[in-house]
Amino acid sequence: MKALINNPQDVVVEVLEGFARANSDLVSLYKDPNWVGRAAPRQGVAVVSGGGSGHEPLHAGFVGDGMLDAAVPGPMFTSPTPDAVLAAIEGADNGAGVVCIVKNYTGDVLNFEMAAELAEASGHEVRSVLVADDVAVEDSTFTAGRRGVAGTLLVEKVAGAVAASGGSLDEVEAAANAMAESVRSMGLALRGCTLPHVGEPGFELSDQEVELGVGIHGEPGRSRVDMASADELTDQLMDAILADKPLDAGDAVILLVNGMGATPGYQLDIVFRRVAQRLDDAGIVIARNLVGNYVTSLDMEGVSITIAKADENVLALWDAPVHTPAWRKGC
Amino acid sequence: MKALINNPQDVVVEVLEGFARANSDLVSLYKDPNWVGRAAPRQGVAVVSGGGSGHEPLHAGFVGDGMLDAAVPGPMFTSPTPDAVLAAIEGADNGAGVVCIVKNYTGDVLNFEMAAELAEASGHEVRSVLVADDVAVEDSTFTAGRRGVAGTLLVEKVAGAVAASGGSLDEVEAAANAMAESVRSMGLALRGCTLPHVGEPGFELSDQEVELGVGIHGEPGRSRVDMASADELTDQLMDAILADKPLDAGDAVILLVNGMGATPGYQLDIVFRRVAQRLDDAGIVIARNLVGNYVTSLDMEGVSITIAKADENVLALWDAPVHTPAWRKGC
Amino acid sequence: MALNQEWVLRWTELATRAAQTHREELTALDRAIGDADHGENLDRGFTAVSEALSQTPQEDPAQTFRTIAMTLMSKVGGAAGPLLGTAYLRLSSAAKPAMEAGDVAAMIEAASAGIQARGRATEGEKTMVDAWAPASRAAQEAAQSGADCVGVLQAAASAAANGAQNTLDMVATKGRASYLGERSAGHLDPGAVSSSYLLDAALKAADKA
Amino acid sequence: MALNQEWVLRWTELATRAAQTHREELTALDRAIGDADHGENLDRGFTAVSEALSQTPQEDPAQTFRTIAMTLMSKVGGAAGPLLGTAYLRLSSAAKPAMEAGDVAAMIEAASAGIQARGRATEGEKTMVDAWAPASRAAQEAAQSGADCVGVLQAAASAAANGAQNTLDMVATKGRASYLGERSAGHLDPGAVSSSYLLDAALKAADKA
Ligand SMILES: Nc1ncnc2c1ncn2[C@@H]1O[C@H](COP(=O)(O)OP(=O)(O)O)[C@@H](O)[C@H]1O
Ligand SMILES: Nc1ncnc2c1ncn2[C@@H]1O[C@H](COP(=O)(O)OP(=O)(O)O)[C@@H](O)[C@H]1O
Ligand SMILES: [Mg+2]
Ligand SMILES: [Mg+2]
Ligand SMILES: [Mg+2]
Ligand SMILES: [Mg+2]
Repeated sequence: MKALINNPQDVVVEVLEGFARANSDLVSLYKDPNWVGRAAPRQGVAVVSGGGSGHEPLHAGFVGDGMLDAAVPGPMFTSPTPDAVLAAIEGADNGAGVVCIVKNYTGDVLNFEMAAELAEASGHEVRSVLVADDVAVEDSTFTAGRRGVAGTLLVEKVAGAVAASGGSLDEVEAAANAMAESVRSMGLALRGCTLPHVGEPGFELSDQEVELGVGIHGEPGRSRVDMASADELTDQLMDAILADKPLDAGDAVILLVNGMGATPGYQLDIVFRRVAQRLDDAGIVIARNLVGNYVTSLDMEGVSITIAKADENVLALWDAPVHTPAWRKGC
Repeated sequence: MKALINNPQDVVVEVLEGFARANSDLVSLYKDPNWVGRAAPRQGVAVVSGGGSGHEPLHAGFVGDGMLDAAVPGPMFTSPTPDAVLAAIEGADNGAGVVCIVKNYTGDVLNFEMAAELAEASGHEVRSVLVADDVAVEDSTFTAGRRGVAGTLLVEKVAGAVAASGGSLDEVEAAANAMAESVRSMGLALRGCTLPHVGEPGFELSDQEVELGVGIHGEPGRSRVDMASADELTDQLMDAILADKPLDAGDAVILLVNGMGATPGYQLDIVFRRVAQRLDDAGIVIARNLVGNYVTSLDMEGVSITIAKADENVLALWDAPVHTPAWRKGC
Repeated sequence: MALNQEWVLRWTELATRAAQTHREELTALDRAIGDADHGENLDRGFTAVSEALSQTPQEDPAQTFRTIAMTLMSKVGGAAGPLLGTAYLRLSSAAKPAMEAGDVAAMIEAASAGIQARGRATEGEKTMVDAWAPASRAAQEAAQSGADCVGVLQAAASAAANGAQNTLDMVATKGRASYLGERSAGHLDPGAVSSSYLLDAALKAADKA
Repeated sequence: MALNQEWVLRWTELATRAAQTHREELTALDRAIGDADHGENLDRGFTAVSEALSQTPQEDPAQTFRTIAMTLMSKVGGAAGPLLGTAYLRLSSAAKPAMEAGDVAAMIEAASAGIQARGRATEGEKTMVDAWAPASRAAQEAAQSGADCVGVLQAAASAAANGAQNTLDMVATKGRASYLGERSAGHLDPGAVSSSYLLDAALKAADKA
């Protein structure tokens, strides 16, 4: 593995130090346990998220006005422990309660749940919203359920927007839940990712292979398919997403074309072009879109597509100002 | 070469189509010859830039309020021809004149110069500003001079800010020239980049090698050095930059830690951390910074560091609102 | 003979030693159907528990179990951290300064129920519940049929070991292994195996008492 | 005998053919010290020139050279496009419907000066200037010593060919090759070589006239 790192064991802390320094106008880093809060605290319902590290800029990159009040970065690809989540909840809560946005992995779910119980025991009101948008995984009683992937960004955005507008705990929770219900994602990898302390990629792909339905932790995907053109690969993702959540002509959507960490922007534009063609053909309206490396898997090369149906209310939440290290608009 | 592309010959046009579609609120794409203008034209001095494609989001990603009025993307790594530059100049000029920002490569210089002459012949007032910030190349009478690399972003920002504030042609040109004078950059690659229509990387590096002082076209660099820790590699870049343009304790700088296209954000944060340590040690103040993949070389893995001394005036230009596909703040 | 604080400390010591001894084995089990960290997680957790206990003198079993719970939760991470943390929190609530056979059975029952509530898993889903649930039932039966503390723990430990073995052919429907579907069959569940070692440590600690 | 529009068209035809014939050779030269596209650039440019000339009938030499200039500028790209485009723009300005020996020498001089002005290169920097500048001098001398048009072109073409050969040992200080420093020595400059082919085409076109 070739990467701009120092001691592999120090990656998480050094990334946080660099990140916090570069964005000291927006965020403050707390250590032992690690969490990231806003440089300037605010009133109202707090939105907290977190999970294993390695998905940068998610989550800490979205701490700031209009989005998260705190993020809890765990070890690489490993859920943060309840004490860290608890510290973030306690730090972010200013009396109006906290909504935790949790990606659906057993470790994340359990650690956030424990933290919530501990927080409640000391007087914090905590709600949890699960994100499980990955259509690559069967949603059935035979699994721990779908994984939470890039759709998390959309859930964090709407929750943060409602909180920023002075929404109540119920309202923030409801908006986040509604987005979590409607959003769907699927991704693929051209190259697997390498955990710094492991040094070998989670899976190896030949030049002729693509991992379809890949997870954001270098988990193998739904199937291994032949390398094909950007348009053909994009079609495979779109087919799966649209089959899972049929959309009607005239529906408006928010679209995220997301790189997996080492995907050059020019390739994302090519994928976006094809997604737009597909949605145009189906009469589906791209009301808003975002193209970039937002929810990543270290140095994975690949792309995921996230689509959420959006009415006027949701679009207004999407358009609300946001000022965070990784995403800024309207201010 | 494994990439999300279709026919290699179509990459430039498909990237532009996807990009323009995703950012149709901000930019308009013109074809034959290709150039990108603002969706909503404006009054005042126009700022135009361009060069070979493959450096996305540079330049088209910076078309919008507070920055460029037009960008001219040539073929991959190949200067656009004068007719394309001329079309952009004619499209962007609204009577107040045009400042062209040109990276110092013979092809870019000559083609922009011809375009400027043609434009002047038909009544446009055109000024050209050369960017030559790459300290890896000797600046002497024995070469075509230093290359223009990531410092271009800073020149485009200040030029755009002066133009947006109603500055005259002289003022825009002067601000751009002042930044071009002061900015310095140097980069390195862990992995070379691959032109889609070539299919093989411009140079091959073993796991133990780093190309130091690399250009943004996959040109080999100043020297090939041993792979080392992020801190050590960062030090090599910092040493070269600070040797070329000594800074004094107390000086304020704008700092760009730039990924080469396929560099995961987490690694840029680690590099930023070390740059900050070095500048702290020297008593140099990081007044503003930017960390991300901004001036890229297709799928190159690596990083460049750009530093420009900045007084209050320059910081005010840096802080001025910008609203472009790849960079937005203050609005 | 009732069990007391001494037993709790000895149990913890033996559990720490077991986590160390079986570290590679548990990680290997997790490599097959998980993410290859269960042995490391447990070892890290119990090493931290030992330190915590040696640093702050513990008043009674309730406080001790609570300290263990908090330490495991903050050091183990992943799925196992909150699950075992919950189990120890429940042990803490159910513990008394002097614990009779019935108390011990009630404690195991509380721990098992805590794990099931936390993980929303039931028996047969190839998780640590498949060790704890039979252990809890066996402990209850033993206590009801008049066994002493050691007898209750004996019943629990051997039921847990059996339960862990029974996970071999199960198809996982909870936790990380569930993503493998049918391919998870043919492997022991690491959490069930480690749980049986925990209960075995409880027995050995009482045996010596 | 004066040269006229017919000569211009024949020159262009022969130049197009030369670009095609020497395509691989020029690209190979550019591979050694540049970016391996000079042959392709020229061939693409002159193919487009042929098309442009065949689509719109050209009135006179001045218009023809101007069309060639605009086409080369928009199709060749890189460094060579603007340089040759400028050369042809200067040819256009200097051209007359009927060109005597002195006119031809003046045209070559104008083209050479245009290239030097555009590229800010002087002789000895291992560029196409090293073909054009000696060609221009030789053409002037020939004209002054009373040579006819063919004689002037003869002098220019052979001086250009010599000049191109002389780039072999030069160290480049302009253009892409300058980044190589000393390593650029030992290779011919592709632009100087292609320029000598261009002037050779001018001669052959006049020879046939
Ligand atoms: N929902 C659940 N309920 C009960 N036990 C579970 C559940 N999910 C996972 N486990 C247990 O956790 C064990 C894995 O622990 P560990 O490897 O430490 O955590 P992780 O899976 O997060 O890496 C599994 O072997 C299983 O026994
Ligand atoms: N500044 C200059 N002045 C004159 N000729 C130049 C200059 N720079 C480059 N050239 C010529 O251009 C040739 C390269 O042309 P070409 O390969 O088509 O363009 P590029 O270098 O942009 O790929 C060189 O061989 C040299 O003769
Ligand atoms: Mg595990
Ligand atoms: Mg784990
Ligand atoms: Mg070339
Ligand atoms: Mg070229």
